[in-house]
Amino acid sequence: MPLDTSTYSLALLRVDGRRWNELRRIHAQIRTQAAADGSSYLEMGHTKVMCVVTGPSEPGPRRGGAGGTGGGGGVGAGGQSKDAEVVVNIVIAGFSSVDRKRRGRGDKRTLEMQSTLANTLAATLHTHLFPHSQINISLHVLSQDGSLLAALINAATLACVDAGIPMTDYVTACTAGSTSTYAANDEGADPLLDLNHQEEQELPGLTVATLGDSDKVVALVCESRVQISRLEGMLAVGVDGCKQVREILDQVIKAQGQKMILDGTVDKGTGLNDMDLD
Amino acid sequence: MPREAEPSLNEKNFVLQALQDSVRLDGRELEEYRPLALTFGDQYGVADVTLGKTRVLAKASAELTVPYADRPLDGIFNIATELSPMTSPAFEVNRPTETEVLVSRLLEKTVRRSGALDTESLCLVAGQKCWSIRVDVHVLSHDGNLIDAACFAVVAALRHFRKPDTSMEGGVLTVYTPAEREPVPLSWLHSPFCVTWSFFGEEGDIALLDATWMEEQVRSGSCTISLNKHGEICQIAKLGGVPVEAVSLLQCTNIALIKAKDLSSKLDNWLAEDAKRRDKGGLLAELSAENDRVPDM
Amino acid sequence: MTSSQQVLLSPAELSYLHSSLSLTPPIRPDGRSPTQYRPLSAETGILPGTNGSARICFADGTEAIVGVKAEVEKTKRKWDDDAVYTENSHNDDEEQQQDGRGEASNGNGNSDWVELTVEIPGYRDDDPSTVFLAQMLSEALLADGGFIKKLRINRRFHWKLYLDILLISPPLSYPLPLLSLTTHLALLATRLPRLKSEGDEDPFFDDDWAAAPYLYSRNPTTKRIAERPPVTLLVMAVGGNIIFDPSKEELAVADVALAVSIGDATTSQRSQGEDDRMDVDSGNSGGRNLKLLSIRTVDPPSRLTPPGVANAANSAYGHAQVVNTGANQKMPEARQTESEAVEGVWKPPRGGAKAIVMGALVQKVLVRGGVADEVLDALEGVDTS
Amino acid sequence: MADRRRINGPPGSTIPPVFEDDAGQPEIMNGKGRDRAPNTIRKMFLKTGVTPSASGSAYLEFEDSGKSGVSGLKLSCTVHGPRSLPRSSPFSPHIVLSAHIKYAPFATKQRRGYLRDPSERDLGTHLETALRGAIIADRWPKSGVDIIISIIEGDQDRETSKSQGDETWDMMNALSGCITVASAALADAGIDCVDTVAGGVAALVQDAGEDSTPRIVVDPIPSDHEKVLGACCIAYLPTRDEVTNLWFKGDLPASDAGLYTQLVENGMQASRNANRVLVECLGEATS
Repeated sequence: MPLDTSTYSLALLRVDGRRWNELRRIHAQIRTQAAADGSSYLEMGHTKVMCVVTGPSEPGPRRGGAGGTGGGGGVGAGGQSKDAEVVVNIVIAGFSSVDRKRRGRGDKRTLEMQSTLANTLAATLHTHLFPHSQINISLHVLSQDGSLLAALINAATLACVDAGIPMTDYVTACTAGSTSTYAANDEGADPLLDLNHQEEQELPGLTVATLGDSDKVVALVCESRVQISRLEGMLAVGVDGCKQVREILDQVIKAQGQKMILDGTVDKGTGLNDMDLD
Repeated sequence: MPREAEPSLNEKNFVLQALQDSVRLDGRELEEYRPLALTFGDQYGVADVTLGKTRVLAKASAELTVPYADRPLDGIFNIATELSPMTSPAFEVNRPTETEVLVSRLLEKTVRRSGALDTESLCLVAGQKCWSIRVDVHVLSHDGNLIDAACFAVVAALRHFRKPDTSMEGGVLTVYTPAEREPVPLSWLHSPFCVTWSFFGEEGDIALLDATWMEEQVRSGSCTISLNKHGEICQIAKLGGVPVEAVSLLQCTNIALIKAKDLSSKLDNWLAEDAKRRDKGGLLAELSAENDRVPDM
Repeated sequence: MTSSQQVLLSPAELSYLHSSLSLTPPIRPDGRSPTQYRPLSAETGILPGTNGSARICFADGTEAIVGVKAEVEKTKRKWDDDAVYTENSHNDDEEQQQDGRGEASNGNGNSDWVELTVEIPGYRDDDPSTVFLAQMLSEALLADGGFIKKLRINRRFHWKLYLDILLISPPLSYPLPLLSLTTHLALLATRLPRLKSEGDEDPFFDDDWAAAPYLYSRNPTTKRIAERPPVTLLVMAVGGNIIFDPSKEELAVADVALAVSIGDATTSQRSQGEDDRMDVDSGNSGGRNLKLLSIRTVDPPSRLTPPGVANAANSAYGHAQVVNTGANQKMPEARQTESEAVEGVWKPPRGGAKAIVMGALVQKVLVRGGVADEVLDALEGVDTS
Repeated sequence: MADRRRINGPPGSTIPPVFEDDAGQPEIMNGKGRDRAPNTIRKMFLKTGVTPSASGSAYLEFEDSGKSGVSGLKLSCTVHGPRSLPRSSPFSPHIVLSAHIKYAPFATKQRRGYLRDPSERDLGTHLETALRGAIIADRWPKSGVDIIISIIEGDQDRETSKSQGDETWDMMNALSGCITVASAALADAGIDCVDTVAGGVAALVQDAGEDSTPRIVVDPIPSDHEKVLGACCIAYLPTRDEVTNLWFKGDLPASDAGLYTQLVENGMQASRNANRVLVECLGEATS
């Protein structure tokens, strides 16, 4: 079913009623899971993911080998390395999409996402502080509606913060697209922020992940055909979107921290003095 | 699982320090490719690509099958990548390593998803008969920049490939042998090429093209951009790694376009040369010779 | 890796745990009574994109999510029926007969109407332990012949039910009880669109989700669920004690562990047959009429624990094995029997379990007003509408 | 992952051969297919040392019932080990047992693939549980043993239509055979066990319609009976009087506890019978 973009130029509203530079509702929680070292739950529109971080811990026995999801997306040399190994495991639930589609353990798209996440996080986490250890990040996709990779990156960032793993800065991600398909080579195409599933299917788009407040791009994934001239616009919108996401995630973390201090879960120690408590 | 030997600390530092001064071990400029060579096999659809010491062989083949139930009007197009232990002891048979998965995903996105091959043209009888085109990529020698070489080989093999001609008469499908009818080329829409940037240093401020295996082992990030000569991006993959300024990524894309155009014209030349070579003494030549004789009679 | 990952407990710790669990009454590390389940919090209907879903968090932090999705699928005709239907010339008698036969074999040939997958983080989906869990859970569902019958739409179509069971947390304990309870709730919350077509025509459904009936129908007046999906309980024996819902550490000293699946044989079920046998029980009301659906022996990790060394045999302790050295080489048997006798030295269990012990375990699960009843009662308290 | 290494059959489904009904068919429908007494198992043939290259091996065959098109159960088991674990695996104070059960592609009516499917993996887990109780595992630290069983013929009746024979019940028979044959092969390999473990199956069957009283039979052939209400497979150590693996499936009312106990008793009886053959066979091999 082709996406009807004809009305966009008239009202400048997208299928779900957003403007070009509007994010969908982002709802996030951290510390959702008592048994894990770090955990998070993130919704970007109807895309819902959960993340559980275990570690840094002693690397367990190698299960499954490199091919399986068990050890998928490992970065670093595990036990022998002087950096911690980041192992990412993504489970896309069968019920997450409208039509049930089962992804086997050898699904290359999932493996690629695992590898992307592992590499993205390994560049940001201070893995050199935990030699000979392993950081296990397992992500569950409960519902998909576009921008999956971006949601996974954001959820993983939150969970890593919750787990207290030192990192350079937030890695935040979002998607950007461009109105009208690649076939129509019109110059007036507008960039769009945060694509939903329908837009992702029909319009060219990219996922961009940036580090903190900077313009530095950690990951950039574009899987559709697009004119080179439109890249700049899309990238600019994407990077800007990442900054908005960072603000939201930052608030989530701070709110949780405040709550923990008020609840008395943690003492308002010396390190926490500079935190705003009002 | 056997592991590839890592370069020593000294080697790493040496390479990195040289790169700080924009010097590469093999004396190339940062944005210079190693010598690229392409040979076609005797058969149609075999392309052997050498890029420096990296060598990739791609072979395209076609067979008749039943289309997938959910896509009755499309033919089947697959790219199979195999990194055998011949290439490196780190690769094991039938156990895809991460490299293999990433290479095959990149090829898939670059060639298949970008619609380089018109899969609808492969369908013969809707829902019943279609061509299944399969490209097998074999890496014969791995000295870095596997992706660019493999992508070039796949595109070359597919553009060189000829599938048997068919005809449809009154519901009867006939497939002709090469002797009966000259095989026909695939319906090819555009030729995408991969250009891989490697980034070095903590800040990722040194960027170079066509990294060797040694350079790949010390790099801190990479970005593969696929483009065709019309200036269309087919795919960008910077899967993590060192953070790079957005502006320099845009610059990289622009330079990649120049390289892709360069690769594209090289491939066009080679294909034209091969076609010329095959014409001599081929079926067409025979036909034309007969034509020549006609006036004499 | 068989039933849970390796437990990192020393032989001394194992021995201590074993003896404290063997006391009467047993002392469990987390202070529960032997029949007590871990406290849990549950919710259903968390995923709007599914036909039914549930999430359960156990107090030890383990968490699972189950989503149920249903699709309409064409029923594969059996070869003999096919021959008749394609001819389309059969008279009613024949049809009647075919129907009867089709119904009778319903419970058999249609086990592929349900597809159940289990995802345990860190384990491949073809890992033996994952496969074992999935098979165990689907076995219990399928053993209850009534379940498959619910999926029938008409003679040509049926529902294909996909159950995706996700363990969210790392597998801290053997996840079987958690997954089973979550699946139970998800199935209770599952609704299928209301059928609007009639007979054997291509089915079409009511778009109104509010009108969709539950897979496990409710009594319209009392809102009570007449029939319930099966539940699998994990129960183990240590010494003379029977312990329910063991934690990973407790399982590591188990003599025998069983997974027992039970169903709730209800009034509706009873009316369909087997009246004579059931009538005896219906006299004493209260409690449920449970039925036994499946039992599997769970390989307890205790067999893989490292053995302790008795002081007498420990050369480092000063008791040089003067007596034993010679004998040990020739007769390893001697050393084995010797170490068996020492108290307080952990020795992994060897051999199997007496059939009486297993019988007692099963009996304890099935006893009227026992743990199974309690669990089912507790699950009934969860709002699944 | 698709099986890329072998040439598999053509895509699309194939229909298993269906033969004309013969005289045997009505008998089955009447539920009088079973001609043995309820408490006797089929005759079986067991031989150890059939594969010279393996540390231990055994072959087991169940007598087929003489009806045409009905195959018996034929199993071949090889044991490799005890041998040292691969260097990458962690220390183990016990022998590491791994059991592989694979149906030959032609063993059942429905063709099996070359890769193990979940039901075969599940059987492997059951077998591991059954054997782990029998092996004296701490005699062999830091070593591993692989038990590989091929089911050459899967004990299925080719004449019944696909819908009638329920594979889930067949798996119980297959498992009991696997346990017996693996036990013989382990003994042949000289791996210390507390006792020989043998498998036995008992089932609660209904022969004459819905209302008939169910009876318990051992070593059932599902196609002989109209309906199987429940069955259990038991791995039993006779001298220790212990059960190492119990697998029950069915639909039994909990109120009738006797039924369950009887099933288990019968299963143990079947296992004792099988064990006699096992012991005799091992005795022959050593003499």
